[in-house]
Amino acid sequence: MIHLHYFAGLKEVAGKASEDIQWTDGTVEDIVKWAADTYRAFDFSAVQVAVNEEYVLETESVKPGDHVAFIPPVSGG
Amino acid sequence: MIHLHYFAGLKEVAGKASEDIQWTDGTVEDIVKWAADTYRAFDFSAVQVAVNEEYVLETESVKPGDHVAFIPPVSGG
Amino acid sequence: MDAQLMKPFEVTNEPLEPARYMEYVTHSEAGAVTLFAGTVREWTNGKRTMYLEYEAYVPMAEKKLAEIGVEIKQKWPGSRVAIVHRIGALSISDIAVVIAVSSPHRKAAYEANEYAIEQIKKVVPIWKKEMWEDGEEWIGDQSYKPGSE
Amino acid sequence: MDAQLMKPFEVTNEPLEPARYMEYVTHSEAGAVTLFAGTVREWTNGKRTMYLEYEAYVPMAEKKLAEIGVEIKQKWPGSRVAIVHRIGALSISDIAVVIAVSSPHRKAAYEANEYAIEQIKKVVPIWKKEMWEDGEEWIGDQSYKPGSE
Repeated sequence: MIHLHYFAGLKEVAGKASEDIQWTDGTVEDIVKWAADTYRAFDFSAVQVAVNEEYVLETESVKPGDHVAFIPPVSGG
Repeated sequence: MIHLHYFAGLKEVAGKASEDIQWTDGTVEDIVKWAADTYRAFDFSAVQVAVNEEYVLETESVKPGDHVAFIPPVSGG
Repeated sequence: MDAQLMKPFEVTNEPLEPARYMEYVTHSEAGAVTLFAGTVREWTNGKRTMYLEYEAYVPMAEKKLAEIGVEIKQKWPGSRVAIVHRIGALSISDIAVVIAVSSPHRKAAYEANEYAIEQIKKVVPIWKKEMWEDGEEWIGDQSYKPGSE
Repeated sequence: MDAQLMKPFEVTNEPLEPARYMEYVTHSEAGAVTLFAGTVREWTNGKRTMYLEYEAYVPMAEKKLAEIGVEIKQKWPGSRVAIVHRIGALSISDIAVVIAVSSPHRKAAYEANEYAIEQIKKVVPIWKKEMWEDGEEWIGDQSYKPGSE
């Protein structure tokens, strides 16, 4: 199982701020694919992913228990 | 008569913050000469002059009633 | 101010008090303190903002703010830094972000402060939603991918 | 704060309260507020400062501060500015000068603020005397003649 975190527009499309999904093995790219299939109304093209609160590349592997956050372009300040 | 204003090191050399001197006609240059003769312990080479609270050139004329301030290099901030 | 209660890198729902952060960074070796406050502006390109809604990935955002603080201390030795960002609903003129930097000399205090806001706008997971008169919109710089440097 | 009591360009013997000037420049069209505080540093080039003594040609200094404010509004449209300088005896960490600038966008707020302190150091008739452990000295940039631009 992994923990997914949604923010801003994606949170609105998903209708939730987080959810847990079953996961045994795979990369960040696989999870983004899953999310894009699940939340088709959201454009993932500019989204970065953070695993356990650090930005990672799409090739990074994700292990059960990880926190995976989808980070749309930020706009703080 | 004109009103002279002294600051910082010049005030210490003159032993006063201001004084009035008799004056009928002349330029800023004349007054600087008078001050340099009067307060020989002070180096006037880097001093600017303000007449009535505005920086002026040495060629500016000074009229009775004017306020003449000797402005050593400033160091505010 | 009780220094114990002070978190120098924080994301909070509470209104920000700039003076606290100025005091926090001021010390005997500082000759210059710069403070930046990002405030909610009413008009942008002819559109009227009613209010803003800020959201953050709080634990990661606080970590990233602290990382910016570490970078600044490395790039501008002798600096002290506090960076705080407010989230939730903000009205016109409310302060969204406060950056306080002290440094022995002024040039560093200006540069480090500006560096902080630029980094915030690039890498800190905080999002702003503009609530216009006629709609709403999540704002994001679509041209920049955080972490892609 | 009572705006009536607020002089945005002032030379004063009283301690400076930065928050007052931030509030003064903040308004609904501002998206960024920058504040600079020049503070008394204890050590300079290995010499220890006990305290500082500031002196000003007050009426001319206030006039020059106001002129800097006018220049800023011309160079960075939409800015609001307050610049105040304290005189008298200042202890370590006391604030000697406060510059507050608001602007629609942040770049202008930083630039205008830095412009103000640079102009102060060139043309505003204020002088600083360093009181060291072993003596005292009036500080002045001997290389620059105010008014010679």
